Amino acid sequence: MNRVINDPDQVVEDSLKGYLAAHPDLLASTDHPRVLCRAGHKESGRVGVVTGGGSGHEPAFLGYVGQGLLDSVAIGEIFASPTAKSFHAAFRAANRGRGVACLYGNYAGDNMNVKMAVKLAAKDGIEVKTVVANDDVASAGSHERDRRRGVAGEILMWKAGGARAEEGGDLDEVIAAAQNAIDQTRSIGIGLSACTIPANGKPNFTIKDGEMEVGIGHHGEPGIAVLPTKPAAEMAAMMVERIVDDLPFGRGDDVAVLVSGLGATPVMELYLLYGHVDQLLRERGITPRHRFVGNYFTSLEMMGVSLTLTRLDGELDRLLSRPARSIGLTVTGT
Amino acid sequence: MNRVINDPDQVVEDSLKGYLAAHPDLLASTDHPRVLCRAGHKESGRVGVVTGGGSGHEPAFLGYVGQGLLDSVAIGEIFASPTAKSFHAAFRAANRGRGVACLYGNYAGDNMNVKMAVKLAAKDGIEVKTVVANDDVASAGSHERDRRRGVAGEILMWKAGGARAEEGGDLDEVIAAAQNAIDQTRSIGIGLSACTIPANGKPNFTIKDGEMEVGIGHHGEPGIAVLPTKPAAEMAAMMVERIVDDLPFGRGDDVAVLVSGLGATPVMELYLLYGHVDQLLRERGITPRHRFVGNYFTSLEMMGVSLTLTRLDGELDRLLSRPARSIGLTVTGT
Amino acid sequence: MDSFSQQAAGPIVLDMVAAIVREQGFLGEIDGKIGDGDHGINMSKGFRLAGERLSGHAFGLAQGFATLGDTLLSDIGGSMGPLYGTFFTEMAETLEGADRIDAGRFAAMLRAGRETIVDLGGAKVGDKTLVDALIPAEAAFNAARERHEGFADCLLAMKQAAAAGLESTRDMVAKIGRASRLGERSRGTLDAGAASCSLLLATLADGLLREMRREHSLNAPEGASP
Amino acid sequence: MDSFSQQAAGPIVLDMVAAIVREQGFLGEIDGKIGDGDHGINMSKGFRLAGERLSGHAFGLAQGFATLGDTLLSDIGGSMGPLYGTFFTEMAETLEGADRIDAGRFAAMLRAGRETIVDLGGAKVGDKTLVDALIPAEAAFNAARERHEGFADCLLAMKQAAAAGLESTRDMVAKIGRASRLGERSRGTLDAGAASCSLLLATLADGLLREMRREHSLNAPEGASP
Ligand SMILES: Nc1ncnc2c1ncn2[C@@H]1O[C@H](COP(=O)(O)OP(=O)(O)O)[C@@H](O)[C@H]1O
Ligand SMILES: Nc1ncnc2c1ncn2[C@@H]1O[C@H](COP(=O)(O)OP(=O)(O)O)[C@@H](O)[C@H]1O
Ligand SMILES: [Mg+2]
Ligand SMILES: [Mg+2]
Ligand SMILES: [Mg+2]
Ligand SMILES: [Mg+2]
Repeated sequence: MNRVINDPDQVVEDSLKGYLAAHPDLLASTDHPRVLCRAGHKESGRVGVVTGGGSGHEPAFLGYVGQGLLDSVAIGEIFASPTAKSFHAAFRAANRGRGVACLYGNYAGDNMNVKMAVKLAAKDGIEVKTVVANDDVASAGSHERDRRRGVAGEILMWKAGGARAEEGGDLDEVIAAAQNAIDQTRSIGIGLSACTIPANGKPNFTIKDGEMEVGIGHHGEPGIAVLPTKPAAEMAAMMVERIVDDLPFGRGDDVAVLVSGLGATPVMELYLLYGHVDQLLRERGITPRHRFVGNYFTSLEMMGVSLTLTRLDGELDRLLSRPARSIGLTVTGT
Repeated sequence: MNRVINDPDQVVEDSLKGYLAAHPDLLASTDHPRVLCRAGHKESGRVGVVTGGGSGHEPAFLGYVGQGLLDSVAIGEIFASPTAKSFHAAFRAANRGRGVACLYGNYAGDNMNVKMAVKLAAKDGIEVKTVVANDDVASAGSHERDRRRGVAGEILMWKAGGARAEEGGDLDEVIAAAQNAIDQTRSIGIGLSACTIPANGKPNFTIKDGEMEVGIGHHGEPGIAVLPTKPAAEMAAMMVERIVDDLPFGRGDDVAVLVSGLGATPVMELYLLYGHVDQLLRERGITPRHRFVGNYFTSLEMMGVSLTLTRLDGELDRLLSRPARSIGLTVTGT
Repeated sequence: MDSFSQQAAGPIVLDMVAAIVREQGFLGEIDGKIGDGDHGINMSKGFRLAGERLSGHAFGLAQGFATLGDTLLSDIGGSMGPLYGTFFTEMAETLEGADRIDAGRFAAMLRAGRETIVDLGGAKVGDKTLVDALIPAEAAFNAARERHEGFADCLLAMKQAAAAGLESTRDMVAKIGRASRLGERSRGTLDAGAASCSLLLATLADGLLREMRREHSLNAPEGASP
Repeated sequence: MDSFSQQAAGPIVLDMVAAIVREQGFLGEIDGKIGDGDHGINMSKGFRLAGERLSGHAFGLAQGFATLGDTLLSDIGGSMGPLYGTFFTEMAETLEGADRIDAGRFAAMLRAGRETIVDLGGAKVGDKTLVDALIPAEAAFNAARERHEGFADCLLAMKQAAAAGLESTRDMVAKIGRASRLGERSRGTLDAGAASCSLLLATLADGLLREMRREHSLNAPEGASP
């Protein structure tokens, strides 16, 4: 392991200093060291939008704090849920008196900590409602969607919820927009190499050279099949098929497409994959209207890629089009 | 090698299809398959800004085509200069009758191909002037700056030149702005792992686990020292010292800081390094006014990081602040 | 010898801290076989921190558990923070205000702790989690009480059942948590959380037995000691 | 036998293509020792492409060199595209319009090729580049002419000098290009570009000698052949 760190146990703390120093226009610290919120004046009278999760997925989660996106974020250790107190503090930081939407991913730790934090916030008189992202089709069958993990599709959920909040929607409207976004979203990942948590010093799992882990999770969770590494065109076909059939997406649908690298994959290869995905979708009569390609939701230095599709209705299309500004995603209102 | 590709010899062609499909609002094809230009109406009456270089550095080079940045780009094979004909075609694509500024990096192949392309363009009646980036302090001593390679500092050169062109500057003014930007810019990289060109199938060089290559080039060119991997704080100190003393940057200077990953380095570690850099600069009385942290100029899946500093004068500050929109860099005019 | 002083039992929490820190390596090792190897690190980080916060103060068992629960909740994320955090927090609440703790109150404490873990984590016996140590331990304590055994024997029954529960996880296939993805491959290894749970309950039982013997010898009529 | 038909010599360019394609492995191997191992790939990609463009057409040496130069310039980036690309383009220009090529015109061709490479790349003899084959080759050709040797002997001198020049690179330290970063470590290996250059010049010389012999035998008075 050869990395840009100091004490392996302090990577999260150390990196937060850098985020704050680099983006005083976007991010501000709060009374909780593991909670960041949007910089600048906290406009009153709108719903707060919050997420939280383990570190190591940057720019997720804190990179999506900003205009038209998240108001605050609870930050966990690498690949570990933030504490209930952190979520609670994030709720307080985002609260403007009209309630807080907590939009997070379906992991045991996050579920427990959010649940407890919601109770703590209730004692402060802060109403929190939640949406739990479960877009990863590989993590459980379609008959048990509540067991599925949340992955890169969370970004589209945040975008929709954040935009709805900025439009002035009330808590139920923001929650409905975010819930609809994630309900219309499906993702799948392919892993091509393992990753190493600095404090462990060695990978927790292995992917052999020449093999790919289809359906890998964002922490290296085993997928649905280990296969010989296929050409990108076949990877794309496999991913598209799996996702499209799951919702299902069909002829005439407009979609948002997000191709995210898992960390180490060269950006040119993400675009190479996108090219195939775009063509496969159009062949099925599905039109990509919003396209995101890049390292949006990573797993440290894992080699691999994830594909996310969101079926658009008029509202979702509008919400994804609204301006946003953050480290991870900037949408200019052209 | 476990990658998201088809035929290893066709990676560049294949990826360009994806870029065009993903960003019809930003990028357009030209009559030359290895040249992309800005999408949309080609406003007349301003200087064209062009670059070109080998592939594998994404989002550089093509990711900086867009509003307030580059008008066209010549695209080479992975780690190989584009052809003279490509540069020539890029000049034609960018030409609006007021001349073309070709802002590129100091590599033997690029120098030769640009030189020839400039001659070809002259026959078409297109005036091309060039700026050659040489910001990498590790590639030669300060007494032989013309031997230094161009690295991530090129981005600031493009930003300055592109902004000046959009302000309506004439060719000499655009060239002067870009030349000034690169003259005020110094960079250095640290490599922590090698990278593999798909067509080769194995790395061309090695970096041992536990060792770092200080001053590594963007293609794995050997640096100035191989040292045991140091904590990030010491890496930052080493890099800052080397750069600051070279220009030199001094007390009272305002600077732009760019920390770029070389491909595989987790974004949180880039910010971790930035935190140290920010502090070290402030201790020296140097104020970071523009801050960029991310994978801006990469070397396939190399692990490592580069640091770039630009000393600002009033004009540079203004040019860096102007709005820009591209895959790799978006500056909103807040 | 059918109750103990809530205040005097406080230092037992430091024994529990010491036990977790001592067994960090073992807990990490068994988690590493079918999980991600961090159970020892997670637990000892939280327990050590709680120990630091308690040390130098006088505190009873309620206060000790409260600090432990609070520290786990505040500083340890993942699943262990909330599971063990609320476990100790809820147990602390049932002890609060009590001067002496008898078997009845101890049973109420165990029930509160077990309920919050099951409520929060949703694990059942047989899922290969810490619940496989906790539920049999509580049941054994209650069964001993129903047999009208003394508090000390109830504690011994609890400790033995926890150890047996831990051992029972060896032949289980994980149904919940990180190890559940391994399916059959998870069989043949002890569960890390069950190991820490058994260790904590045993350390608590041992400490209370020692404390009750100490109180007993203090209160015994002069000359009755050998 | 002191000139050859520009038109008839065209197919020699296909010999040069075949030679580069045949030696791709060798060129890659020696580049791999001190460079990045792609010289064989780069060269044969360009030469093969030019060969495809030429095949099926009738072409002279001028046209062959022009297509070769143009293909290298258009389709091969890096340094080899412009260096060998302008080399062949410039040589083609000196041949253009000529029906027969004599030693004088051949010398002019060599000079034009050498000048453009030196002008563009800036390498000197001793820098361990293709120039270490090219410059001695041209010099030997000119020296032979000054000694009033026949065209064929001038070509043989050129070929031998190119081979000797290639061999001389073995003991050089690279001063330019990718291998220059290795310093002393670059000593002991042949230079890849010098190897391709020597190979090209030898193939050209052999082809022209064959062509001149062929023309000579055709033009010889009837019965003069043995
Ligand atoms: N839902 C749950 N309820 C009870 N215990 C659980 C649950 N999920 C996991 N555990 C316990 O957690 C232990 C692992 O803890 P630890 O390694 O610290 O966390 P992680 O699994 O996040 O790495 C398992 O051995 C199991 O006993
Ligand atoms: N400036 C130069 N002038 C002449 N020849 C050069 C120059 N730079 C490099 N070469 C030649 O190029 C050869 C390497 O070519 P190749 O491997 O195809 O390109 P690269 O070095 O870009 O990988 C070297 O062996 C050397 O002979
Ligand atoms: Mg864990
Ligand atoms: Mg674990
Ligand atoms: Mg090369
Ligand atoms: Mg080479």
